[in-house]
Amino acid sequence: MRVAVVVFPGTNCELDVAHALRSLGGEAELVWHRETDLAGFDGVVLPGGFAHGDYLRTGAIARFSPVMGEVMRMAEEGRPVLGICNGFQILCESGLLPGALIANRDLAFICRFVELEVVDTGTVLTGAAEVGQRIKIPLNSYEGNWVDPTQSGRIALRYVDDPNGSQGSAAAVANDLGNVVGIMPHPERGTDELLGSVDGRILLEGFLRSLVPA
Amino acid sequence: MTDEEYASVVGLLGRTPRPAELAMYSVMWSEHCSYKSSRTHLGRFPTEAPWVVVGPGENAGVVDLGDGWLAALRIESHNHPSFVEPYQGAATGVGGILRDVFTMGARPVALWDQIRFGPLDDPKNRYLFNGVVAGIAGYGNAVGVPTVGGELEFDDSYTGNPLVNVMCLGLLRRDQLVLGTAGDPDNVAVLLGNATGRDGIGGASVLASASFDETSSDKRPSVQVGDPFEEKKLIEACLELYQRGLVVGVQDLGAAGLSCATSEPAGRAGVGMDVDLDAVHVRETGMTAPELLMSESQERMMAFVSPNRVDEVLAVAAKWEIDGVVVGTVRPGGTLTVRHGGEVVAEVPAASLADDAPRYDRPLARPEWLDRLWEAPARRLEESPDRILLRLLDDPALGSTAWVYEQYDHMLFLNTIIGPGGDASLLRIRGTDKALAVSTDGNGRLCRLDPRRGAARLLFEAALNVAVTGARPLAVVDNLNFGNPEKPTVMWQFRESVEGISEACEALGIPVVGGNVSFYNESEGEDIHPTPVIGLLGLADPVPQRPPHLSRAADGMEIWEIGPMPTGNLAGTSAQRVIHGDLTGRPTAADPAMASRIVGLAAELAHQIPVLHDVSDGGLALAVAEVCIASNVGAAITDVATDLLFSEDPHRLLAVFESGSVTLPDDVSRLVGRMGGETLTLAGSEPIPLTTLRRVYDQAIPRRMSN
Amino acid sequence: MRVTVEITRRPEIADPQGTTIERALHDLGHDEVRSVRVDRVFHLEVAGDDPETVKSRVEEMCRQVLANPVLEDFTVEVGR
Amino acid sequence: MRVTVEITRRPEIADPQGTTIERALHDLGHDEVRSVRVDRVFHLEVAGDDPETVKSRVEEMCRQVLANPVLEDFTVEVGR
Ligand SMILES: Nc1ncnc2c1ncn2[C@@H]1O[C@H](COP(=O)(O)OP(=O)(O)O)[C@@H](O)[C@H]1O
Ligand SMILES: [Mg+2]
Repeated sequence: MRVAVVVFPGTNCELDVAHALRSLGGEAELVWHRETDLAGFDGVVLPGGFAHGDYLRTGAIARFSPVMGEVMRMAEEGRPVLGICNGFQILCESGLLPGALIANRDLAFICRFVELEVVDTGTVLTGAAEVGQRIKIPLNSYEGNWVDPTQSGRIALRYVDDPNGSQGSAAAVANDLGNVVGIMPHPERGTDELLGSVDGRILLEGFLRSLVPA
Repeated sequence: MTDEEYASVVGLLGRTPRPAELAMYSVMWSEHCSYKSSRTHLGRFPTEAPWVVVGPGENAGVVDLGDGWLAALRIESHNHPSFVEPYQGAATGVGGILRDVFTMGARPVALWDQIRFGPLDDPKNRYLFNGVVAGIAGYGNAVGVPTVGGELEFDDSYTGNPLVNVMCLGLLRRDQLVLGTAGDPDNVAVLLGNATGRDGIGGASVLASASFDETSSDKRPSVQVGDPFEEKKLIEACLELYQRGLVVGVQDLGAAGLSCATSEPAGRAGVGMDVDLDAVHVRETGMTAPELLMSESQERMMAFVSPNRVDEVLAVAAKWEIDGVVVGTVRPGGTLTVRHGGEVVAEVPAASLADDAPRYDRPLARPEWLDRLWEAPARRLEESPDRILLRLLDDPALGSTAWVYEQYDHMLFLNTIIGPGGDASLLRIRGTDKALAVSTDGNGRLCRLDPRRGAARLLFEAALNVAVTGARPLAVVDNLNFGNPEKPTVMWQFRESVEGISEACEALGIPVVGGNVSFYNESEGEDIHPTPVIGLLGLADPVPQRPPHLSRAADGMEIWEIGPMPTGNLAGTSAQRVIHGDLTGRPTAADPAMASRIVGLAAELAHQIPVLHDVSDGGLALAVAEVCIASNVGAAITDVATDLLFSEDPHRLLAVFESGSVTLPDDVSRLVGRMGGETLTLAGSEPIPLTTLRRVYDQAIPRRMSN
Repeated sequence: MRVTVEITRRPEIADPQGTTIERALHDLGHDEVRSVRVDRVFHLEVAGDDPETVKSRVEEMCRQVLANPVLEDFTVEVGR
Repeated sequence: MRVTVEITRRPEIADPQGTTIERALHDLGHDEVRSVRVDRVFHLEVAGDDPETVKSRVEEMCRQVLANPVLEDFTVEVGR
């Protein structure tokens, strides 16, 4: 079961995500954004960071990277596609997820633990969790404020105490199929007791479990 | 440049310098680049220890951590640029300190910011504070290096001249160490990163080397804009170059830009260099040779490469989507020859730009106003302890700093065991059972009252901060922020501070491995408080299973004070500042022998005790309050005289643990109270509800910034 | 040719920046300010001699990347 | 009154964002793009009946908050 962790110029959470997935028994490989063939990967993660410096709009330039063609293909094939933070923004820009992410309500970067509530377990990220379950993991973003004029988004996780103005307090959003998910907080930062929480494991284990051989 | 300095350039060259040559000497011989006023004194620092791999003089200090790991550390100031433009000034300060560290072959793993402003009731100070924090966040977060701690102080003396210092820590494998050397003849100089523009022409020399009022807007160089995205690509490209052993040496382009990045590596290697300015990729047209040589455009690095590896180096640059151009060739002999438009515009002894820089032994004089301060001992505290504590908790320098550090990514890389909000930051080194602890400390008011005692106490406090995480002190970097060195009283403060730091380092047996000096911090002729800032690195080996943390106190646990009995001397304390608004008296001196003993004791206790917290700003009372707030448990402190509750006398710790679970040496420990309940009661005064404590503490900064 | 592109946020989309600036202006006593909207402007230098072609090319860039259709509309002006 | 404020970054000040967007447009095949600069526009609704007074008030706002005098210049147009 192999997971591609995509690295755009400016991405910075790739090592953390790969480390967390491996610590949970997953097989994760870093893939440079110019890669045009993800054959042999069963799922893909777009990690957090500042792809292309977040210039123009967060995710706006990254979505044109050569690798995104393959990400689209995997999404259409129903394979697990996860975007974390900046990855979530890229998935919205590329149209794989509804809506867009704009600046936090208070126009300040927010880095702290937040509490989430599981709303929908029918996604590749929340499959191992239970509806109503509380999950505490770090948020780390300036543009974490999700807006969806079409009201078509499927909310998988919501903030218990909305920190950034996100529509419906959404912290994680999925497509109709549930195989493409974007999450603003960082599950990989919640996988080690020594660092304050292991709640993120529930999410990443769910993601790994949802992988089916290519 | 003074007339004498000009004369010695003429002497050196045996002729009148060309414009480009004059430009190079003027920036390289500026205070900022040449340390001409401070060098004589910096020699005092102890710099040697078996674990020192690279001491002061290189871009960053490097120490050995064992297991093949090295740590690179450095601290830098960006005070004047941050006053001109707080966001970009702070942002480019972060960019600069990162380059100093990854120039050594290290991956930057953490940042700390030490920032000082005038009081927040002045909108201009709020604007500067806000802009600086946003700039550090904007650059640090985007470049992908966590800011895991720092330090914050407010005082009138910083109103016209805020202090913005940034420290960076990097990790590298022993075989990846790279130095700023040009290596052997025929090596090729490759300029990597940003295009060169007219940014900050003479910025370092003009801004950081003259009294600020002199540098009126017209004299100020154009503001430099940071590009964290370019820097991120530059970091990854350089790390790949090191991994693949493609470079002989690397030098970052900071102050003095190309002048420094060519002459210093050549000087260090005792070689010369041919440099072709026409090859430099530029952002603006029509740049003159002096402009190209002095430009401080950000996010640029110079790599020295053996001729047969050049193509591979350029390929790595291309992969990471940054520009790389060959701009020079190393030559035998010591001559640095610069060409522009095909013509030779400079031909100078490379080493002379650094080595022959002037050195001043400036006159010193102890300020006579010190007598007046010392003769007026600090007033006693009359108010009741609960009221005093609430006023301290409401102080922006003593209350929660979450408003600052929640704007910083302080968790990236999954190493932050203890982040901002505690004493020292604690970062694990993955794949080992070691962890690195860092505390940064400064205290301008203490150092104004007694620069030698004050500076020594900073160091001991930092040592205690790292010890409570289970780490032992390893090395120090210092950032010396002072006023106008042409004033004998300022130079005296400087010498005294260096003395204090040196004495404390000797007592703890740790070296200074790097630092930075910032002079001319003054406004309207008023110098800032002498403000040495130190960053102390400690190594926890092994890291405690469960390191002590403010949040681990529980109902029923005993509260002990460890260390010498404090005196009632409130000189230079937070209580004196907040309650009386005074700055008088003479601070209590540190006791080096006691300091080492308590530091050693703390490092051991850290493996057994749930809460171990250094007693510093705000004294015992504030230390207990911080534990109550973090652990959400009340406490009662037995009868301690008010002045002792708020004393900041050195070498003291707060320890909280289950009764009988630990035995402490009784000559330096006493039971002072017990955790429990929903309130904090200080020496029988009015109990303070936890909710009140937390509200006041949490709002100290937000309530001021929101108006 | 000089081309000016203005990207405007759809009225129905929240504008934290505009709101914050409006508040800041009121705090400073500029109560006469009724509303604030912040837009992005791109000044492009584009090669080409037929304004119409240039305009349609730039409009294509807007649809493709410069604007986010979910949030924003755009206007393109050639030669300003 | 409708007031339009355009904030332009001084030409000598680096514009990393503009440079990055330019690069992206080239990657997308828009080679005709020679340069890109990114600026901000504020659309204000301001109460008042004398355009001159409104203009000078808004210019004051620019110096205070809307523009960063160290990096940017501004132009104010009333009723556009
Ligand atoms: N400017 C800042 N940036 C980030 N963290 C800060 C800053 N100022 C203070 N902190 C954090 O707040 C905590 C308290 O700071 P300080 O009072 O300097 O601690 P100490 O007194 O133990 O040295 C520390 O953990 C420090 O890292
Ligand atoms: Mg301290």
